[in-house]
Amino acid sequence: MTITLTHFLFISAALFSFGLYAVLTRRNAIMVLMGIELILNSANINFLAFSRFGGMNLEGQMAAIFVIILAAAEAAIALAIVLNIYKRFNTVNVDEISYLKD
Amino acid sequence: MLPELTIALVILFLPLVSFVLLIFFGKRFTEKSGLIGTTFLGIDLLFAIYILFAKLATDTVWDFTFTWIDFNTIVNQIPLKLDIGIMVDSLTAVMLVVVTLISFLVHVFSLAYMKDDVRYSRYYANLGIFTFSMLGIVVTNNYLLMYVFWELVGLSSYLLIGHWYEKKSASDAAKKAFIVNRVGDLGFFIGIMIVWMQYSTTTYTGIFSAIGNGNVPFDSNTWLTAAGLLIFCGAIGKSAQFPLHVWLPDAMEGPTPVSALIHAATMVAAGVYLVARTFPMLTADALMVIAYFGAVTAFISATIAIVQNDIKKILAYSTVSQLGYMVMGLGVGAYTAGVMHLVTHAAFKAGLFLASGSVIYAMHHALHHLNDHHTDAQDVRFMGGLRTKMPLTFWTMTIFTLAISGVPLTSGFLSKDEILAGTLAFSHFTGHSIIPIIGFFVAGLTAFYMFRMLILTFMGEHKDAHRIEHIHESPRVITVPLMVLAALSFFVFFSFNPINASQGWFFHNVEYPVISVPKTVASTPTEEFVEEIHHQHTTAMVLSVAISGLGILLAFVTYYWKKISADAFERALKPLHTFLYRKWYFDELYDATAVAATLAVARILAWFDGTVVDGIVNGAAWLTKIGAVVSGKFDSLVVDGLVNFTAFFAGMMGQTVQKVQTGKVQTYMIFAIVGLMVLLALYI
Amino acid sequence: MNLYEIIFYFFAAITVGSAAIVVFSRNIVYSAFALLFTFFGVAGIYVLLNADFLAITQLLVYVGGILVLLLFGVMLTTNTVSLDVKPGSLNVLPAVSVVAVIAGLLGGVYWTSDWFVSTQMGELMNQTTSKEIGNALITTHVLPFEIASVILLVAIVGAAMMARREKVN
Amino acid sequence: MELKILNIGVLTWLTFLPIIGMIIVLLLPKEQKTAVRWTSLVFTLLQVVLAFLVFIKFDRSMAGVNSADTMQFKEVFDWINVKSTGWFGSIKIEYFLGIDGISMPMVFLTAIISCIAVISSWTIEKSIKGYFALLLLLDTGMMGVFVSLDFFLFYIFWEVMLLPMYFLIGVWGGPRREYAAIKFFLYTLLGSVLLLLAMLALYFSVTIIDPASGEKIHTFNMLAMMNPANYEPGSILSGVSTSWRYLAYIAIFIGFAIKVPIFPFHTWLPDAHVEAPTAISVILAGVLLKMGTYGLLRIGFPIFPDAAMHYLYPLAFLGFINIIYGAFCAMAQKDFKKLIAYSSVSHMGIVILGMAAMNTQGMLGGMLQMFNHGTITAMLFLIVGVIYDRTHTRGLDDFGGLMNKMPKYSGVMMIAFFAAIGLPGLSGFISEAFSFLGAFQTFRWLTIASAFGIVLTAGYMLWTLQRVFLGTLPEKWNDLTDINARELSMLIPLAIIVIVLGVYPNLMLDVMNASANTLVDFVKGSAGATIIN
Amino acid sequence: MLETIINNLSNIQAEVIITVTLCVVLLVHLIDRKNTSLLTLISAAGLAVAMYILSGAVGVNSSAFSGMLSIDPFATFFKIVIVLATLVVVVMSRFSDEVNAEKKTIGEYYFLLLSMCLGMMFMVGASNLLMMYLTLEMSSLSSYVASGFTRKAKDSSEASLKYLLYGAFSSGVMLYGISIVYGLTGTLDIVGINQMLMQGSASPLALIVSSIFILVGFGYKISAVPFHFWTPDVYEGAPTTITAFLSVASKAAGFAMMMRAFKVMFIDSSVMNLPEGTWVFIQGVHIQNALMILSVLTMTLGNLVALWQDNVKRLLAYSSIAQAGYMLLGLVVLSNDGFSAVMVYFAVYLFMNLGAFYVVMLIANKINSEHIDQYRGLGKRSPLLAVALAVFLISLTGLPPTAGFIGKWMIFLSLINAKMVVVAVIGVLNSVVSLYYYVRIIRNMFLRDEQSATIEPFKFPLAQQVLLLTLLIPTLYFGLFFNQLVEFAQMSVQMFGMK
Repeated sequence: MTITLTHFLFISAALFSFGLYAVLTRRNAIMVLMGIELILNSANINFLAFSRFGGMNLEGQMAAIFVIILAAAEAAIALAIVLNIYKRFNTVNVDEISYLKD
Repeated sequence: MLPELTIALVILFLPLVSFVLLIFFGKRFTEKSGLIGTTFLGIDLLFAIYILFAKLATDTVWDFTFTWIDFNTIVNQIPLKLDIGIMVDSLTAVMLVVVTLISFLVHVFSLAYMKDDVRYSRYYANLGIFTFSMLGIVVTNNYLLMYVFWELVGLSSYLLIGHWYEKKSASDAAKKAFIVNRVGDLGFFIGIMIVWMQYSTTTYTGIFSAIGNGNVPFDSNTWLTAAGLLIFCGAIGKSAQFPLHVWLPDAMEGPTPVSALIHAATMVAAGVYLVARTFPMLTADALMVIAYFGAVTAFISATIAIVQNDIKKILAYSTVSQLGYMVMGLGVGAYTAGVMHLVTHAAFKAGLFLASGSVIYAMHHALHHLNDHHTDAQDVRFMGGLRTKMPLTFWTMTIFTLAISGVPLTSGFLSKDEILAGTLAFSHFTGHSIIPIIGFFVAGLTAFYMFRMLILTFMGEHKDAHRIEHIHESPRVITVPLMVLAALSFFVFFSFNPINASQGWFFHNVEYPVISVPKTVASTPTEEFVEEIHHQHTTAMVLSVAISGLGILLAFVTYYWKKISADAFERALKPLHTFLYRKWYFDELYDATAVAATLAVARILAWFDGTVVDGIVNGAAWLTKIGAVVSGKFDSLVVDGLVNFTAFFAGMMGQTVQKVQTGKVQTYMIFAIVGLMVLLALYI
Repeated sequence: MNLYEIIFYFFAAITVGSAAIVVFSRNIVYSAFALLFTFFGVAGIYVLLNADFLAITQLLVYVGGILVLLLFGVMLTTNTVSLDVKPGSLNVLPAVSVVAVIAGLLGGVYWTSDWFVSTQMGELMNQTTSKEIGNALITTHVLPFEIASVILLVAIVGAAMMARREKVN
Repeated sequence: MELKILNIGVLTWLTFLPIIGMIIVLLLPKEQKTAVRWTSLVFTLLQVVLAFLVFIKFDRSMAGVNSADTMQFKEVFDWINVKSTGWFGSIKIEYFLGIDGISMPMVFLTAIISCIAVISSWTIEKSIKGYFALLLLLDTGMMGVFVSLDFFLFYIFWEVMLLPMYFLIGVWGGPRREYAAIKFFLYTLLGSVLLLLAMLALYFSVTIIDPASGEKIHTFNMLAMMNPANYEPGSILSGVSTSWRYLAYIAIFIGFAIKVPIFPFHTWLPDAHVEAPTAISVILAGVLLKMGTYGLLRIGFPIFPDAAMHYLYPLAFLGFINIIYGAFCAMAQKDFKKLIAYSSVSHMGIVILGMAAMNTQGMLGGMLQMFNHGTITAMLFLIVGVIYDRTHTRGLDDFGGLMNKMPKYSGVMMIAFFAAIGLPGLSGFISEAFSFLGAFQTFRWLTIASAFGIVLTAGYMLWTLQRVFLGTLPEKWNDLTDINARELSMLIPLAIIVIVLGVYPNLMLDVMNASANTLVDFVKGSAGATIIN
Repeated sequence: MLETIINNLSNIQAEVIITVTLCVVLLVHLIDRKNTSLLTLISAAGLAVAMYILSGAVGVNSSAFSGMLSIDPFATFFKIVIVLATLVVVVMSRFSDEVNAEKKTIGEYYFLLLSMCLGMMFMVGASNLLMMYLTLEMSSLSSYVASGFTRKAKDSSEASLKYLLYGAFSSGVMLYGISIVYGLTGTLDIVGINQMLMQGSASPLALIVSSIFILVGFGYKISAVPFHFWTPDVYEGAPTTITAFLSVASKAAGFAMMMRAFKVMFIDSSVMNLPEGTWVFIQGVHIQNALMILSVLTMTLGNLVALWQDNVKRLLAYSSIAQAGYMLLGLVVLSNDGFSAVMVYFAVYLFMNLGAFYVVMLIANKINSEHIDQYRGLGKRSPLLAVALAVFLISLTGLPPTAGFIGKWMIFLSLINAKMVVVAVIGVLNSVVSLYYYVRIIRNMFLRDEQSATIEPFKFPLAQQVLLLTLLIPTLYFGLFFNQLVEFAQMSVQMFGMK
C-alpha cells in the first residue's frame, strides 16, 4: 500500500481536532493561541496535500504562504493583547477574564 | 297641509314652546312660570276642543305623511323611505282633549300645590315636555314616531317622578320607572323591527293595508301574533300591566298632581291607546293573551289595593287595576268600551288623585303647623272626619268614588258595564268564562276598597282632635279643577242614555276599526260581537250594579258601622294580609332575581374582564405570580397584558438564553461549535 | 514499505505525537517546546508534498518567529517562581464530546468523499516550486501579496501600540 | 368636486394644517404659554372651517367607495416611483387623497374633536409646548388616515398616530400612565404589523396598467385592490374565497379590531382611557376608535368582499358580545371614566352589528353611529374631565347631588347621558335604531339578543346619573363651582350637533347614503359574483 | 505586465487613497504628537476623496487582479456605505472623550480605523476565497486592536482579548472549510468553484461540511446566532466609536462578502424556469433553510435578550444582533429584491445605528455612564439629544415615517413576494417585541423624571449638533422619500459574472 491523499488528510484532521481541543479547554490564553496555530497548520496541510494530489496546482501553496504570513501577524497582535491583559488583570487565564457578561 | 292638521301641530308644539321658555328663562320669571305654562295649556285646550268638534262634524280622517329619511334605492329592493306624519281621527281627537284638559287642570292645581317648591319653574317645564310628548303619541300616524314620543314620555316621567331627587326613594323610583319601561319598550322596538322589516313602513295605514292584502311577517301568522304581542309589550310597560306593574306604585314618589296627570290619566293610558291603535293587526290569540294579561293585572292589583294604607298607594293600585280593566276590555274585543273607559277613567281618576292631593295638602299644612314630622300625611289611618272640614273635596271625592265603583248615572258605570258585557260576550264565543268572573269580582273589590278609602278618610272621627283644628279646605285653584272633573264624571257627557252608552256620540264616532288580520286567525267578527254585547248588556248591567253595591255595603259595614272588625280579619288571615300588603312580593322577587342577577353578571364579567380576558390575552395572572420572582429586572415597562405575557414569556426565554452569555469566551466557542454541528445535523 | 512511507510515518508520528503533548501537557513550557516539534513535523510533511519552499517558510516563520513569540509570551506572563501556571483546563467533558464528533465527522468526510484529483503530475513534480511561487506573487497573487504587506504593517503598529509601556506618573 | 386653496387641494390643507401649527408651536419660546395655546386653537379652528367648507361643497349624489371617478376632492400625485428594473416591477406609490360618504363624516368629526381637544387642554401646564405639538401631530395622523386612498399612505398615517399618543398618555397621563401608554402602543403596533403583511400581500397580488409607462405594475391603490379583475392570476391573494384571502382578511380584521376595540382585544381601552388626560380620552374615544370600523368599511369589506360575506355572522356575533359584555362591565365599574370607556366598547358593538347587517339601514346606522358615538362619548369624557378638574376624583360613590350645585353642567350632562342611552330626539337613537333595524333583517335572533343592550345601557347610565347627580351633595363638595365659559364652549357645540342630528339626521345621512348603498351593493354583488365563478 | 498592474490599480484608486491616508496619518502623528485635530482632518479628507472616487465608480462592472477582486456595483454600494460609516465615525471620534483621552496613541487609533475600513473595502469586492480570508483577517486584526484601544480600561482590554480569541478561532474554522472546498474543486476562485460544482462530481457530505465551516466565519463577522456570543461583550467593552463602527461597517462588509460568496459559489445557473431575479442553490448545498433558521434565531434571540439589558451599549449590541437577523431574511429570499432590500436596510441602518451610538457617546461624555437609569429626565436636560435618540430608536424599531420602516418594509416586501409568509409573520412579531426595549429608553428619557434634583441642561457645541443633524435628517428623509435610495440599491444588485 502506498501513501495516499487520505493519509495526509487524516493527519490534518488529527491536528485540527487537537487544536480545537486546546482552544476549547486550556485556560491559559497562550495555550489557546497555540491551539489556533495548530488549526491553521492543519488547514495548511490540507491545502498542500490537495494542491499536490490535485495535479500540483500552485493555488494551494499560495494560500498556504498567506496563511503562514497571517499566522505570524496574528501571533504578534495576540501576544500584544495578551501582555496587555496580563498588565490589567495580572493573569492570562481566559476563564478569569469574564467581567463582561450578562 | 290641512288647516286642522296645522292646528293639531300647533297643539302639539305649544307645550314644547312652554318647556323651552321655562327651561331657559325659568330663572328669570320665577313664580310667573306657573302662569305661563298654564296659559299655554289653556290655549292648547281650546284648540283641542275645536279640533274635537271639527272632527265630530266629519268622518274624514285627516292624515299627513312626509318622508323623513330617504334611503334611495337599495340593493335589489324597492326604493326605501322612512315616512312619518301626523293623523287626526276621532280617537286622536278625543285623546287630544283628554290630555290637554287633564294637563291644563293639573297645571292650575299645581299653581297652589307646588307654590313654594324649590324647582317651581323646572316643574312646569317638565310638565310642558311631558304634555308635548304625550300629545305626540296621540297625533302621530306611525309606530316609529310613536316610539320616539313613547321614550320621551318615559323621560319626562323620569324627570317628574324624580322631581324631588334629593330623596333617595324618589330617584330610585324614577330610575325604576325608566328601566322597567325600557324592558317593555324593548319588546315594542322588536315589534317595530319586525314590522319595518316586513313592510318597510311603520305607518298604521300602510301596515294594516299590507296585512289586509294577506302579507304577514315571515309568511307565518304566528309571527303576526308575535309582532302584535311584542308591540303590546310596550303597553305592558307603560300601562303598568302585570308583570311590569311594579314601577307605578313607586312612581307615587312624584308630586301628587304629577301622579294625577301622568300616572293616572294620560301616560299610563298610552299603553291602552297603543293597543287600541294596534287593534286591527291583533290576531285572536294575541287578543286572548292580552285579555288575560289585563284580567290578571286587574285582579292582582285590586287585591293589593284592599290592604294599602297610603292613600296614594291605594289609588295607584286602583289605577293599575283599572288599566287592567281597559286592557282586558280591548283584549276581549270590546274596543270602544275599552277606549271609553280610558276616557272616563282619565277624568275621575285624575279627580281622585287631585282630591287626595287636596287632602294631603291640608294634612300636610296641619302637620306642618304642629311641626309634627313623624306622622305620614298620606296615611289614611291618621285621617278621618275630614268631611266637615273640607266639604268640597269630600263631595267631589265621593262622586269620583261612585264613578269608579260603577254606580249608575256616572260615566264609570257606562264604560265599565260595556266592558263587562264584552267579557260575557267573549266568554260566550270562546268559552273562557274565567275572564268575566274576574271582571265582576274586581268590580266588587273596586267598590269595596274605594269606599274603604273614602270612609277612612272623610267619615268617622278624626284620629287627632288637636290636628283637626288646623285642617282647612284647600284654596280655589285646587277645588275648581276638582269640580270640573266631578262634573265630567257624570254620564251626560258621554251619552244621554244613563244606562247604555252604545247610542252616545262616543260610540258613534269612535267605532270599531276594520280588522285586517287574515280571517283564519282573526277574532270574532265585529258585528257578531257587537250583537252579542247587546244581548249580554242587561245581564252585565244588573250583575255589576249588584256586585258593586255589595262591595259598597261591605265597606260601610266594616269601616263605618264597624259591624265587622277589619283587625279581626287581619289577624285571622295574617299570612294572606301580609302577602297582599307586601304586594304579592313582586319587588322582592324582582330584586332577588332580575336585578340581583344582572348586577351579579355585571360583577362577574367585570372581574372576568379584569382578570381572565386580560389573562388570556395578557397572562396578567401569570405575571402577578411569577412576575414577583423576576421583578428585579421586570420593571414597569413590562406591563401586564399581552405585553406582560409575551414579555414575561419572552423574558423567561431571554433570561435562559442570557444564561449562556457567561463571559467565558471558550464557552462561547463550544456553543458555536455545537451550533455548527446542529446545522450539519440538518443535512446529514 | 519504501523509504517514502517510512519518512511519512516518521513525520506523521512526530507531528501528531508532539501535538498531543502540546495539548495535554500540564506544563505550558513543555507544550511550547512540543509545539516546536509539531511545526517541525509539519514542515517535513510539506516536504513530502513537494512543497519545499513552504517547508522552509514554515521553519523560518513558525519556528523562528511565532514560536519565539509564544515563548516570550509564556515567559512574560508567568511569575518565574513556579513554571507551572494553573494548567487546569475547563469544560473538558463537552469539549471532548464535541471534538470527538468533529473528528469523526472529518474522518468520515475524508474517508468517503472523492476529491479533485488529477493523476497527470505537472513538471513541478521533480523541481523546486519557489520559481513559480515567485512568479505568482507578482502576477496573479500580487493583490494578496500587497494586502499581506499592509496586514503586517497593521500587525506591527497594532502590536506596538498594545504592548507599549505607558509612563507611570 | 374640486376645491383648491393656493392651488393646493383642500384635503392636503386639512391634513397638514396641524403640522404647520406644530412647527409654529415648536418655534415659539417656552414662556409664551398662551401664544402656544392660541396657535394650536387657531389652526384647529381653521381645520374645522375647512372641514365645514368641504361638508357644504360635498356632492351628496356621488358614491365613491370603489370608483375613483366619484371620489371627491381628489388629489393624485406620484409620491414614490421606482423605475422598474427587469427583475422587479417598479414600486409606484401615489399620494392619493379623496373622500366619499364613508370618510366625509369622519373628517368632519376629526376636525371638531381635535379643536375641542385643544380647548379642553387649556389647563395643561406641564411642558405645554411638547403637549400641543404632539396633539397637532396626532391630529394630522388621524386626518390623514381618513383622507388617504393609497394603502401605503394610509399605513404611514396610521402609524404616525402611535407615537404622539404614546407620549400624550405617557407623559401627561394619570398615575399608571406608563403602563397604559405602553399597553396601548404595543396592542396597536401588534395590530398594525398584521395589517402591514396583508398590505404587502395585496400589493403583490394586484397589478394595474401604469398610465404613464403603459406597463403592468403593482399598486397600493385601494380602489384598484377592490377590483377583482386586477388580481394577477396565481398571485397569493388571487382567486375567490381562498384560504389565503381569508387569512389576509383576518389579519386585517385583527389589525382594525384592536383599534375598535372588539372583544377580546379591548383590554387596552379602559386603561388607556382612565390614565389619559381628558383631551386625549376625548380623542381616543371620539376618533381613534372609529378608525377601526372605518378601516373595515374602507378596506376590509370592499377589498375582501368574499371573506367579508363569509365572516359576516362571526362579525355580527362579536358585535353582539361587545354590546352586552361592554354594558355589563360598565355596570360594575366604580370609576366614572372607566365606566364610560366600557360604554364605548358597548356602543362600538352597535356599529359592528350595523355594519355586519350588510344592508342599507344597518350600514347607515353603523356609519352614523360612528359619528354620533364620537360626539356623545366626547361629551361624556369632557363631563368627567370637568368634574375631575374640580375634585380630582372619579369615584362614582364620591359624588351626589351635583344637580343642585352645578345646574348648567347638569343640563349638558342630561343631554349627553340620554343621548348615550339612545333617547329619541337625540342623535344616538337614530343610529342605534337603524343599526338594529338593519341587523334584524340579517340576524333575527342575534339582534333581538343584542337589543337587550339598550335596557342595560339605560340601567348603568341612569344608575350613574343617580349616584353622581341626584341625591344630596356631600359636605366636602360644598364649594364646587359650576361649569365655566371655556368648558361650555366645548360642550355646547357637541350638544347642538347631538340634538340637531337627533331631530334631522338627514344632515349626515344624505352625505353617507349614496356611499352606503354602493358599498353594500358592491360587497354583496361582487361577493355574489365571485361565488358564482 | 506593468500596464496590467497599472490599470488594475486604476480600479482600486479608492483603496489606494485610503492606504496612502493611513500611512500619512501614521507619519504625521510620529512627527507632531500634539496636533490631534490634524489627524482627524487628514483621515476625513482621505475618506472624502475616496468617497468622491467611489461616486465616480458607480456602475462600473469589471474584475481586477486576475479575478481576485471584482469591481462591480454591488461592491461599490457597500464600499460607499463603509466609507460613509468610517467618515462619520472619524468625526464622532473627534468628539469622543474616551478616545481623545489616549493622547499618545491617537494616531494609531485613526490608523486602525482606516485600516479596518480598507480591509472591509477589499472584503466586499473579494471574489476569491483566499482573498476573502485575507481581507477578513485584515479587518479583524485591526478591530481586535481597536476594540482594545483604551487599553487602560479593563473592559476594553477584555473585549479585545475575547474578540481576538473568538475571531481567530472562527476564522480558523472558516479557513479549514475553505481548504476542504479547495480540495473538492481544486480552485479558490469562487466562479471557478461554481463551475466545478455545477459538474456535480463533488461529494455532498464534504461540500456541506465545508460550506457550514465557512458559514461559521461569516456568521462570526455578521454576529449571527449562534456565532454572535462575542458581540455583546465586545460592543460593551470597546470604545463607543469602535462599537458603532463595528456594528455598521464590519457587519456590512461581512454581509457583502457572505452574499457574494453564497450567490456566486452556490448558484445553480442550470435551473431556468424561475421568476426573473431569483435563483436557487445547487443541489447538495441547499443551505437556504439553514440560513432561514439562523435568521429567525438571530432576530428572536437578539430581541429577547435585549429586553433584559440595562446598559444601553449592550442593549444596542443585542439590538444590532436582531437587526442582523432581519437582514439575513433578505438574504434567505435568494432573489435580487431580497438583496436590494438588504442593501437598502444597510443604507438606512448606517444612519440610525450610528446616530444612536453617537447620542449614547455624547451622553456618556457628560454623565460618563451608559446605564439606562442614568437616562432619566434627559428629555428635559437636552431635548435635542433626547428627541434625536428617540427618532433613531423608533427607526430601529421600524415605525413610519422613519427610514428604518423602509428598510424593514423592503425586507418584508421581498419575503411576501417569495410567499415566505410564516417567516414574515415571525419577523413582524419580532419587531413588536423589539418595541419594548427601545421604548424603554424613550420612556426613561421622557416619562421618568430624574431622581437627582440637579437638572442642569446639557450644552453641546455646534459641531456636535451638526453631526447629529446630518444623521437625523436622512433618517427622517428616507422614511418618506426613498425613491432614489431604492433605485440605487436595485441598480447595485448586480455582481460581476452574474446575469
